[in-house]
Amino acid sequence: MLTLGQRFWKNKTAVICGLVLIIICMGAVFAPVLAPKDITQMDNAHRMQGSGDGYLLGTDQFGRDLLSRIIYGARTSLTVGICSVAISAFFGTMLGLLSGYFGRWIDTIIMRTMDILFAFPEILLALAIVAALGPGTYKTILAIGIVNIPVFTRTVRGAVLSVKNLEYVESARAIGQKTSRILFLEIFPNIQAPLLVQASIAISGAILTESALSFLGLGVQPPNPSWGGMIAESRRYMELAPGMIIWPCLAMTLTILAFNLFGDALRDLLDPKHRSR
Amino acid sequence: MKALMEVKNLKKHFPVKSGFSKKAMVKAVDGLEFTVYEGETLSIVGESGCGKSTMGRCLLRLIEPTEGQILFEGQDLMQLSPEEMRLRRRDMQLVFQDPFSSLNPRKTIRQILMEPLIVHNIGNTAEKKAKVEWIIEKVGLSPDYLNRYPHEFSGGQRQRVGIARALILQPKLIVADEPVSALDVSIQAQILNLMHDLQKEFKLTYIFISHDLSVVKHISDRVAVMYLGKIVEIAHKSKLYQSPQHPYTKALLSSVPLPNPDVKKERILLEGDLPSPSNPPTGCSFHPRCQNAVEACKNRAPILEEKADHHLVSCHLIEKR
Amino acid sequence: MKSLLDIRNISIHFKGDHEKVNVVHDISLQVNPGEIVGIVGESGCGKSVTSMSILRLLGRNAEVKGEIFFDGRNLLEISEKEMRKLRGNGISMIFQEPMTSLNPLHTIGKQIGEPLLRHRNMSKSDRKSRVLKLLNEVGIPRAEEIYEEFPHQLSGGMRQRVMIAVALACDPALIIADEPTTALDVTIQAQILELMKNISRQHQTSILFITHDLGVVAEMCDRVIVMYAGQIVEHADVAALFRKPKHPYTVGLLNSIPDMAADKERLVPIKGHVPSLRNMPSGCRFFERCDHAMDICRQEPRMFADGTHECRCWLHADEEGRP
Amino acid sequence: KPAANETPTTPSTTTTTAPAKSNQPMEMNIATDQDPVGFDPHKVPAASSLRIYSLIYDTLTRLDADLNIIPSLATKWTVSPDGKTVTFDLQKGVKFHNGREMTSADVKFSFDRILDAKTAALAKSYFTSVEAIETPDPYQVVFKLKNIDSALIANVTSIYTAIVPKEVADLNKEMVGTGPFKIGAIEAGQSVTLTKNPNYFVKDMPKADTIKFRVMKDEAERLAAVRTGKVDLTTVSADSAKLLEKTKGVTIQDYQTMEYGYLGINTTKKPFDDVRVRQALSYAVDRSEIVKTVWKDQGQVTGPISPVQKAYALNASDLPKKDIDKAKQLLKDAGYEKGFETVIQTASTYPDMIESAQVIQQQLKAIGINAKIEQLEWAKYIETWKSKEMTLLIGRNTAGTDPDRSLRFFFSTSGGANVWNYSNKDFDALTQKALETNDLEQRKKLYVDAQKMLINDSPNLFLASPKYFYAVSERLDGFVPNAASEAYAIMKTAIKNK
Amino acid sequence: MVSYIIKRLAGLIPILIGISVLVFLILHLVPGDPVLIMLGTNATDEAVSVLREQLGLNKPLIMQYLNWSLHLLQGNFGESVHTGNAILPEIIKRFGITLQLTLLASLIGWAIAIPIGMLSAVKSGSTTDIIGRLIALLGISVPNFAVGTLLLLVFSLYIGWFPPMDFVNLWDDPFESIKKLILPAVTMGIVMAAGVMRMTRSTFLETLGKEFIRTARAKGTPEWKILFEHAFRNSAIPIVTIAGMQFGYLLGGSVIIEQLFSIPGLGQYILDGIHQRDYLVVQGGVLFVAVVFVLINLAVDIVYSLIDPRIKY
Ligand SMILES: Nc1ncnc2c1ncn2[C@@H]1O[C@H](COP(=O)(O)OP(=O)(O)OP(=O)(O)O)[C@@H](O)[C@H]1O
Ligand SMILES: Nc1ncnc2c1ncn2[C@@H]1O[C@H](COP(=O)(O)OP(=O)(O)OP(=O)(O)O)[C@@H](O)[C@H]1O
Ligand SMILES: [Mg+2]
Ligand SMILES: [Mg+2]
Repeated sequence: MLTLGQRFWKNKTAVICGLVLIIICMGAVFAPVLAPKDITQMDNAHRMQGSGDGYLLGTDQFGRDLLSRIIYGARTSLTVGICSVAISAFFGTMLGLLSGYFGRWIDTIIMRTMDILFAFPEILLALAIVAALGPGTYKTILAIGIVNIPVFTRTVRGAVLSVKNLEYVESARAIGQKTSRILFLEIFPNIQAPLLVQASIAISGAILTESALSFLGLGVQPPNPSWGGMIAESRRYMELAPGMIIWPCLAMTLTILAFNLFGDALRDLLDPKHRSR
Repeated sequence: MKALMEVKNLKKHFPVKSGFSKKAMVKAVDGLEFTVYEGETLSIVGESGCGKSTMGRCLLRLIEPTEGQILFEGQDLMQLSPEEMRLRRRDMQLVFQDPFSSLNPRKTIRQILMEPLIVHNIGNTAEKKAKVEWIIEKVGLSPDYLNRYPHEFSGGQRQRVGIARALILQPKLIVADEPVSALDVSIQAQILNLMHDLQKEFKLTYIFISHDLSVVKHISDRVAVMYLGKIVEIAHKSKLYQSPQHPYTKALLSSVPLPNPDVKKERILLEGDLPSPSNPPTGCSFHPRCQNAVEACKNRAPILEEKADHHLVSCHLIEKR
Repeated sequence: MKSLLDIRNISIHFKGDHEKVNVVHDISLQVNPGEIVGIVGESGCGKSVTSMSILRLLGRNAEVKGEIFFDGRNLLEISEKEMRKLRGNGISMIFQEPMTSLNPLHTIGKQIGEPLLRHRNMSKSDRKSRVLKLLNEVGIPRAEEIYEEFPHQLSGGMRQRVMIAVALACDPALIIADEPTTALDVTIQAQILELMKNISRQHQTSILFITHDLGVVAEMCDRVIVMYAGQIVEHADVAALFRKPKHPYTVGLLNSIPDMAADKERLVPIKGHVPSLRNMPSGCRFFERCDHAMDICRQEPRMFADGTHECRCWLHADEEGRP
Repeated sequence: KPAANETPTTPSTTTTTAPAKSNQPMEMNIATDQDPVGFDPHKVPAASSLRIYSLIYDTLTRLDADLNIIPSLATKWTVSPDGKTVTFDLQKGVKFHNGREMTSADVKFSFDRILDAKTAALAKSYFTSVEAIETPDPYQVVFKLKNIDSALIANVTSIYTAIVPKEVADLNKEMVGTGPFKIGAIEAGQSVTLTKNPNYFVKDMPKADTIKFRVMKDEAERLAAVRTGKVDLTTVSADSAKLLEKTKGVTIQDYQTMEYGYLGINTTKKPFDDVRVRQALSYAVDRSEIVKTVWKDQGQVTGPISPVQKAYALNASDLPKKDIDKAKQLLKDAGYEKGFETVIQTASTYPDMIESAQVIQQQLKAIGINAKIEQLEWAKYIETWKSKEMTLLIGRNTAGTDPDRSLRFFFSTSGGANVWNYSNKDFDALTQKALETNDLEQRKKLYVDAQKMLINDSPNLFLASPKYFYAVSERLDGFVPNAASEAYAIMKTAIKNK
Repeated sequence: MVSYIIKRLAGLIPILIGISVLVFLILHLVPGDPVLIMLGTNATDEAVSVLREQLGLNKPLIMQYLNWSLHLLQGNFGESVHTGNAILPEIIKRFGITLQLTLLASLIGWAIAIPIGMLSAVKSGSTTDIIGRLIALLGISVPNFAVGTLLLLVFSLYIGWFPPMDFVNLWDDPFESIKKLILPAVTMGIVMAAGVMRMTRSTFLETLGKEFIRTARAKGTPEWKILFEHAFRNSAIPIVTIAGMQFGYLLGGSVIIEQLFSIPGLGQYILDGIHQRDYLVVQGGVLFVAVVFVLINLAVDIVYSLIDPRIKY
């Protein structure tokens, strides 16, 4: 039997998407080095122009360099995606573990609460949270993070339910292990796979939600660029300067596709049934 | 012989959801009575779904019995608080049927074996380490294997790890829930031999759950036959196999295919299937499949009585000798 | 007598992600009309793969070499359409898991009727009466009601009977039964085995019976084939095999079974374990585990015949076989 | 949404061509970006509501396209010599849409309603000088004042002082005015239809038979609608106007608004409590760049009174110019040589505000001020505005039809919209004096002084007054937008048959 | 079955109480004051306090909540602060509109997703699989407002097929209605498609690996019949689940698309309510959406029992 790592390298989709993601992440991390221009520097003489005059991808309505803004945008968008998913994954995991393992009234309370959150239209909830906390990258992260908690709770709970009746969990109880150790040492390591898959897919969802918030004017604050913000803003200039919307859209598409396909590939890799075929 | 564990009127009913108003109950275990003596192997046989595993889990209070008493060395386990029970489990351990799902795939063998020692805080780090290495050799594996993960082992090897995990606390009682039924015959033989040797060495008491009558015959001292949550017959192995009393036991024994084409057995073919434990027949639960059933069997449930010397049977038709 | 099924030297490879593994190696066997032939062997030795290759049910990643003659036609060469005509019609199959081998969403009647629909072009009412007859034949009471019921409403034993009814629907000449009773209880198993024996007797149906339970084989079969690590190691009449097993593996297998008749203090397991498919020894595949291993065993033995008792072991090499 | 226009009116005389006679009812489709939220002209300031009820109600006086006050429901008004009594003579024979004649009782009812605290009317603060309203005659209304109020006549041009019938209990549900159009079908979230008032008291008005306001929230859709002829009239942004210039069948009409964008400064919050810091900001900001970037060159630099009000607006030369050295010097004097960190808040709903914020943020960097931008959701924005606790806040004002409104309301110590905690006794005195002066020349001089005082104290930085654009389909004839009132332009617009 | 439905509906009660409390709290804790929004920047302090008192907003929160929920129990959702219009009829009307949009969007989404998902599963690992998945995923890799704007630009403006127009009910004039709804429905549909496609692919993969599929093959059933007669229904439950979830979700959450295409739907109504802090509108609207959401889940559960005879309530 091959190890997961070996199988990973055999899976072309996983490798390609992984590489794309690494490149994007590197771009985000090294934005200050990579970006050719200052992202806030306005250039009155070169507003909304196409490629040229030292602007590789052209400029926006203030004459700021699009390429640099897209590179920095990766930073914001990925931060929002990853951090918000980290929040939802953390709380979702905790709640899902408790709910799935203990069942009964704990399960009922947690899951009904999740139902409540879930039945609440996502954008409205995010909107309410941002409106309450005020705008800004961290608030956006928090809002999106909270909104996604129910999804993770459900995923984790489902995984816990499938694991908790396995005999190794029972054997842990049989040797007298404490509940907390069972939860974190026996069960948690075994639900990482669905969690990981869910997370990789949720990141792209979070990037999209940020853009929706930007559309409603409540995303990341200017002049910090986020892809969603850039797309929302440049919609007004779609016909006048199509480049302004095309480039950030491309960046976002690539990233989201990569995350999604990577998540799917992970699912295939981690699914023992799928493997045998 | 000293009784290690006495079980009295043990019941476990699972509520099953069906509809809104009526709450059906699966009577997985429905009034078990037996005693396990120190150093012996008591086997529990019965067809799939008759409640063997449920019973095993109830004995360790891994699931809460609905009713009944479990006296372990005279102490009623049912009276213990969850925390006390947790600590008491040091003396009673479980070996599982499935060597694949009973080991956490994310832990090394060392971690798996270390865990019981950590939980019960036995010895310092060096002692723990030594103990792990000692036990792994006892079950016939090399200590080199300790740093590997379960998926790197064959089924038989995993089952050895499972046994090592149960043994490392040096318990008094081991409940083995079909420990060999997932294994190939040749590996099964290895494990049965191992269990036999370990029993000798550590003076273990086994409750051995199985549906394989030939395996049971090989390993046990006494055998209890279960049918639909109840024990229908319990006796010393030789008595049970030579002169089975209960009609179900007889049918069971005659159904076992023997690897010997020359022996042409009289086969007792039962009619119909195992009834559902959520809706057991009235009276004697075996009566719908019993060829000898009389009117009384339908109306009155028989009780498990001593019909001959140390031979308990639950059947109206068997006369007390 | 001409064999109904004649498998000649088939080998099966699976193309994995990056390597090709050989799971079945040079297997030949014959099944005569009305005969029950058993295949035994430990888990993973290639029993199911062999049986599935007959109906070409292995996935796309399987590569089958050799010849499989059924009724004079090589099944590995006919078109997919022809093959489909044969499945469920000339050859039927019964699988191990009665719980999962039936479509949970179709009624029993529909599932038993399906082969009739595919192959017999019968009207609906004809189909129904045929299905009811089949249900009676396999001993299912309340056939009319069961006809409309779903698999989950039946017990394991009844489901396996349904599987048998499916297999019988088109009066096949050959039934391949892949561990049909492994998932069942002994009392139920006894019922099913009895049923299958009767069917074979009444319809002159041949059965290729796959199992790992030597006891079942002893009870059911006329001839037995013992497989080990993708090869046939022994082939004999049932009585001969159990009375005088030749191959050390067969001997070992018999020894490791707890014997109901005799009380043994200790069982005698076979030492070591099955070599991995990717790492087969070049000579005798049982070499490492064999108590009688000799130098010559490093060369691959062929099947040596002693009358009808064949065995792949140098210990039993006939005159011309000896090097 | 806020009131974009505060004081629109309708004209009393007209000289446009007669509409093409046709039996077909002529419908004008107007795209509107928001659903109206109520129709009570005394209470609802939302622009989406206002552009509709402006067509339903009339006021006593109104403004013409050049912002001159002209008669409407009042044919004539006289101010007593002491300036404390104002008499309006009403137009006779004006009928409400329900057929009843409008009389002075309705006028008194309307103003009493406005002045009643329980109504919470928008225009109440306009009339602090009013002592009593008398109706000596069905066609005469007399306002008794506590003091001279030179803005009164201008203030009654505001549609917030619309004359409503006294018998209607809930003006949100029943819309009965005297105006050129009657209310028709209302489809919440979709459209509001108005039909022509055949008995309108102004002859030959209005030209269109029906007007349908169709809610189209997204500019992309409005653009598509006007370009495909599904809509005859819509406001568009400067960018889109440029885009539409070449589109067949659509013309672009623009007008200079009375609105201006500003950067509001909390004059009590450190470090902006120091006038030098505020002045430094003023010198650091290049307003012409805002005109260029934010308004795409379609606007003018402005003072506290927008350039449209030619009579009172400051000359361009009196407005502050960018001077970084001076700004730095001022900061140094104030003790902030190294600059400081601060926050610019803006409303998330308006792209121009967000863009202004970004330009200003960039410009402030030059003098070492690092500002963070915070977009606030509209409700939060209003609350922040009202709280008087903001630091720097971007906003947009309508300067008002009368300089009194432009200055006293926004900047006097007790001004209703003075949320900047700005308090200057001299300024208060100047504006009060101007209010009580009926002499035009005198008034103008006082207001120029007051404006200069504001620019020097810089409680707000007045940025730019934009031009607004309409895309007009060629079906429409005679639509000429103006700063005073959209209703005025619409009423005069005829529809050509295809 | 009936008792099951009653039980599920009873289960709605705590959820509704929870949601009502949550939405109430969030709304009242979020800064922003409906009165200020109503009066705009012209508001005098006096007017603000007068209006606040008239609207009962100066009462303690708990009183306001009790007051609202008591009215709610009588089926009275109250009136909009701004327009004074009754809320419930407005919600119902707008829900009808959203429902039509969502239905159309779902049909489009499923029509794209299910065939692609099935094809992907059958050809798992092949180029067809990868391309199919990419197509379906494209829909969720660009913000839907960008897709919507693009569609508007291309189809409405350049090609002129679906010009902006008023909304008409499907039952009044299906042709006109679809003309209006098609662009937003496509925009929403392609977003939906990704999730459904993914689920379709994975469940089909799983189902095709089941043993009864092998049984069907062994009976001589042709592959395409196996796909449609055996695999389809057996894969339906997870697909129905996610489709139902998305359906419910879109019913309450298609705010941006509604805004983009001026569809006077429920999402818009609630969003406007939020922006204007029209408390009763938002509270009523969200509660309504929640009920619908739960009812859809219930409907999905009932569909389960139609698909699968093992599921009985
Ligand atoms: N958690 C549970 N909830 C409901 N019913 C249960 C539960 N666990 C077991 N049962 C039911 O109790 C009965 C006995 O189950 P148990 O697992 O004890 O049987 P068993 O004899 O161990 O069978 P096997 O030989 O198949 O392992 C079965 O009918 C089973 O369905
Ligand atoms: N589709 C496949 N791809 C790759 N390897 C396979 C596939 N199917 C089976 N194998 C391998 O072929 C070998 C033989 O498998 P097979 O299922 O025939 O064993 P078996 O004798 O039927 O065992 P059991 O008694 O457990 O059913 C095993 O090692 C298995 O892992
Ligand atoms: Mg069991
Ligand atoms: Mg097999």
